[in-house]
Amino acid sequence: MSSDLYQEEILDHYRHPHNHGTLENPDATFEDSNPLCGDIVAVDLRYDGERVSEVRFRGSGCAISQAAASMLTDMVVGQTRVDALAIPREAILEELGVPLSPARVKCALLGYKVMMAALYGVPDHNAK
Amino acid sequence: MSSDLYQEEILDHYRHPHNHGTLENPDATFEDSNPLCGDIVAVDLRYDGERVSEVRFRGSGCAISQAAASMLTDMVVGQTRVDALAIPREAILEELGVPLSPARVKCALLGYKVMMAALYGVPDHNAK
Amino acid sequence: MLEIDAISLTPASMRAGTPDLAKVRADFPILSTSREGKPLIYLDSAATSQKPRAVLDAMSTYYATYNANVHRGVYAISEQATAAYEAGRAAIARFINAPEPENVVFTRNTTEAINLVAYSWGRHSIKPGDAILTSALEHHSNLVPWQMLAEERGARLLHLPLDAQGRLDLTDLDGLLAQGVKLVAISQMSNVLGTINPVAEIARRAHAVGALVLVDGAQSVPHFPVDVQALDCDFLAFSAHKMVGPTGVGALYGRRSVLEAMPPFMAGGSMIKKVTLERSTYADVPQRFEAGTQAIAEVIGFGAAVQYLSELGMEWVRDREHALTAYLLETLSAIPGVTIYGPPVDERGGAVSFNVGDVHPHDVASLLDEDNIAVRAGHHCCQPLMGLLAVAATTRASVYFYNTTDEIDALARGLHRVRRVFGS
Amino acid sequence: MLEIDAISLTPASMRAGTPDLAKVRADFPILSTSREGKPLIYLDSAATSQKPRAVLDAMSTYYATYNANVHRGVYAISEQATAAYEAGRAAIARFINAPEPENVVFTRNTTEAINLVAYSWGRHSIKPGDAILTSALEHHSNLVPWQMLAEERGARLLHLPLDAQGRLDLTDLDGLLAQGVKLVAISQMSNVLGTINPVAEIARRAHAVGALVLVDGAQSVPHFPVDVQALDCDFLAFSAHKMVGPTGVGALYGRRSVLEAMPPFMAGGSMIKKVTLERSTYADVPQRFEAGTQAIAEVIGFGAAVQYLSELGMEWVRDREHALTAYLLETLSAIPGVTIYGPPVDERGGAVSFNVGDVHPHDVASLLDEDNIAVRAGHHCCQPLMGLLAVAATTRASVYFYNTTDEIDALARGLHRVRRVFGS
Ligand SMILES: Cc1ncc(COP(=O)(O)O)c(C=O)c1O
Ligand SMILES: Cc1ncc(COP(=O)(O)O)c(C=O)c1O
Repeated sequence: MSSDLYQEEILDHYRHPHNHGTLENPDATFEDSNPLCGDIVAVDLRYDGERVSEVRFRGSGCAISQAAASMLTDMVVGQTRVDALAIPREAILEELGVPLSPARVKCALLGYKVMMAALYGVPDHNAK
Repeated sequence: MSSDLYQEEILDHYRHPHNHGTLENPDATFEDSNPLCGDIVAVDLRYDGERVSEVRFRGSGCAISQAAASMLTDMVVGQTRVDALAIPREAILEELGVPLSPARVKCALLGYKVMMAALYGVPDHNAK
Repeated sequence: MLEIDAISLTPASMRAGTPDLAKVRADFPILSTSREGKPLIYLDSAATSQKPRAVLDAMSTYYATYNANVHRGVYAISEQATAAYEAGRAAIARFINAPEPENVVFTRNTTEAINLVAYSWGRHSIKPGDAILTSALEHHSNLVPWQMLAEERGARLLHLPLDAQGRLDLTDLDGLLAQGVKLVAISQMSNVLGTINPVAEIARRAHAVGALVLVDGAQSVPHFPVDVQALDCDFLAFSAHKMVGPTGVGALYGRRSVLEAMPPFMAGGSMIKKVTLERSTYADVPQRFEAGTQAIAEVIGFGAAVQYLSELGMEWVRDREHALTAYLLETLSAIPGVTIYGPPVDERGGAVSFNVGDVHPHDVASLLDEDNIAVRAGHHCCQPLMGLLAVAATTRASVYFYNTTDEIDALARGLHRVRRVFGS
Repeated sequence: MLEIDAISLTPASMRAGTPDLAKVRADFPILSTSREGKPLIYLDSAATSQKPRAVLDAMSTYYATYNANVHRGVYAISEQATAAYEAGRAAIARFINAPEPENVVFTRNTTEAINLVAYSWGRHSIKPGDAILTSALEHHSNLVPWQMLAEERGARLLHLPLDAQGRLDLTDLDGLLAQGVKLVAISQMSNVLGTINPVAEIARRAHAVGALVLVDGAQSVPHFPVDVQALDCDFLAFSAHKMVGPTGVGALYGRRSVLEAMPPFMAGGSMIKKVTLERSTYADVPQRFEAGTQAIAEVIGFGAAVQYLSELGMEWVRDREHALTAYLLETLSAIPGVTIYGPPVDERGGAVSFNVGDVHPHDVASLLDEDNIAVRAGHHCCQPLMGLLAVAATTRASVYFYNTTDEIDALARGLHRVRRVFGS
């Protein structure tokens, strides 16, 4: 019954995602999807000065992509924008703590890509 | 020095082709080429009633295609049109009397194709 | 592995004299591999099939003993290669009951076969205002080329709808055809739902209004007998790699008169009659559509593949898959929380899409992979159909004649594990 | 076979540490075959090269141990196949010194690579009145696609002339370029005359007027080091089968910015981002140009081929062929009645066209075949060049690194026999 990949912590984040939802009038927002599997992650940010004061994410997709996004929100909230931007992609893979194949690495990094775009202030092409 | 393919008779026909040349105002004429190797054969026919009274061919190409065309003119001249049309393709291969690979069969049959088209009275698409 | 299915599910056609499954499986080297002691359970043949040794040997023998370019060589191995290449064409023509070898044009895959028609026939025959009729369950390869063509030519794209079971709904077919349809492009079997579509019936009604009919045979030609003369289609596209053949080659069947009226698609060596610096005239079909050095080894391997299938017998292949599909559907239905998509077993082939509760298909496939069970997860190149099913993706298990009921049982055990891990 | 050439023709680069020719030849199974006691003497590598065991093994290993479709599978063998496929792309990019793997698009062959540019770039960038510049020595594959494009778009086709030695005459290049040229399409080495063209120089002058440059590398990439950044070309097309790789796969190198601005060529699975029934958005390069299931085994074999060549060292390949070509030219010149076409040895590669008196090349090739010597006879897909040479056809002997001077001596004996049989 145990799985190398689906460790309890990942399943916990997947079932009970942290910082899930939306922000009213966020300071930054970004959404992207993985065209090959259809996974979607969207992130809203609010700043208090230089610091990320609030993060919300939502999306749909596999446990890996959603759990990774959830973990990442914990890592970002309370950081300065500059420090948050400095988080390396390896950090999220380490946080997941399981061996990922290349296809699943893409799942794991979808939230990271979206978060970095939101932090950089890339205009959200999905917004109308 | 001897060759399985280039028997003396073939080389003779190639060096000294029978019925070579053109006819003034022929009753039928046809020309075709093998697009893959560029071999060309043209045939002129004159009838005396139902009978093929004169044949001339010209062309350029390998010894096999030119020798086969030369041999075929001997087979056709003096025949009725109906009998000439009844000559099977195997007859010309037998006449050559050597083992031919598929690519060289195409060479051997170029003259045959042209002759049959002339006998059928297919309009010559090369004539202006 | 105990072959219980050979006993419990033997259809009438599998009597003595029919293939011995253990021997058949032994023909496929990959089927006896394992990872960390777990044998490979390959349930993704709709994506690409496995290959028997006979196909690999046919290609190796070419490379190791008579490798040469075809059609223009006068030396022995080039003639031998040409003969083997053209024998491949003849074998594939026979396999689909094409009138002549010249009906068969080699392409890279089904996708290129369809694009060839869209570029060569389509760009010259489709006029502004014309319509092309396809369906809501098409693979992107039989949808996007027609979108591009329609946009370029100012034509309209119409779609046959589906009923609730995932079958084409033909109620309005004649009404749709009457809207200026010049081409109907339809798959014979859906790679997602397994639905087998009544293409002969559609072709009959399409021809009545003068439209041509292209059949996407990527999922049908590998799995049951397909006869282009019985279907009376104008084009049939299929891929070697899904029918125990190599990657890198596919085929387009075309009605002779239609092919002959078509201009070249790609230009280059071997597809010409006469070239000057200014202009060129083109070779007869099928060479007109085969520019440059072709996939010679692959065509030879494709020929070996249809010979292998013919020796098994396509009726046997069909019956065996029918039995496996019935078992698969039954097995999946017995697992709580599993939703199966598509029509009942008698109207479908062995590509079966499903979902396990709300567990994402990628997670299903990843968990199954821990047991070395290979299934596909995603949109299966059918995004519009995913929309109709109101899902982002499905998990798909697809069987071929070499699969066993034991493997399906292993899939079931894996899916129970998925439910336990995800608590669904 | 006594390897006298390893002694008599060893160029400076072939010192200890360079490949051992006997071992190299042993890598190619076909080179030890014979017919009726006569060993195969293969002098037709410009048509297609022979393949070493390492390439065949790379493909068999894929089929027998990790055969699966790529890019969309989450199970182990699909991930392994994807990694091997993309490693093939990276290896080919490195081989031509492309900045990134994404510069490399896989096609069936050189011909398709050129057609891809003609369809995708050409139909959108060439306007009525524009000109395309090519040359009088192009292979049909680098001529006919531009004729079709020019005709469709109302553009003009211009041709660089040749000098008496079969070299491109660049005297009027700038004048030609000034006539509205948008694309220069030129081969780096002629498959008939062996001429090596100054493509870097041509690219420099073409870029000065804003034209793009496509290099047909079918005969250059296999035979000497080619560096796309040094050439500064926009496109480079080549085929695996001419460079010890499999049939069924070729490559198009494209400058990133140019590829990114190009619309898709063929449409279907894997080249899309998002598809609805009405319209689609397309994937990034290079996937945008790779529709449907690709030639997976063949790309893996192509990767093994460039690895094999890299281990030999392309400088060694070039130097060895230079020595063999010098020996071949010398040997042929010593035979009375033989006419050789093309420039002197220092301006050419190892494809050598000639005629023996007025004996038709087919007869030459057939007689040589009786001694199991494989040479090509015909127009070599260069009909316009045959016109310039004022011949219907030529005989062509072409060498690769695995040939020997002994084989060239056997060719000479065969040609003496041709002269005796035909009394010329
Ligand atoms: C100079 C040149 N260009 C293009 C080609 C076409 O290559 P392929 O037939 O592999 O497409 C060839 C091969 O004969 C060639 O020699
Ligand atoms: C129904 C259908 N059509 C077309 C295709 C495309 O086949 P290929 O990728 O071999 O071109 C597939 C393969 O997935 C398919 O299932």
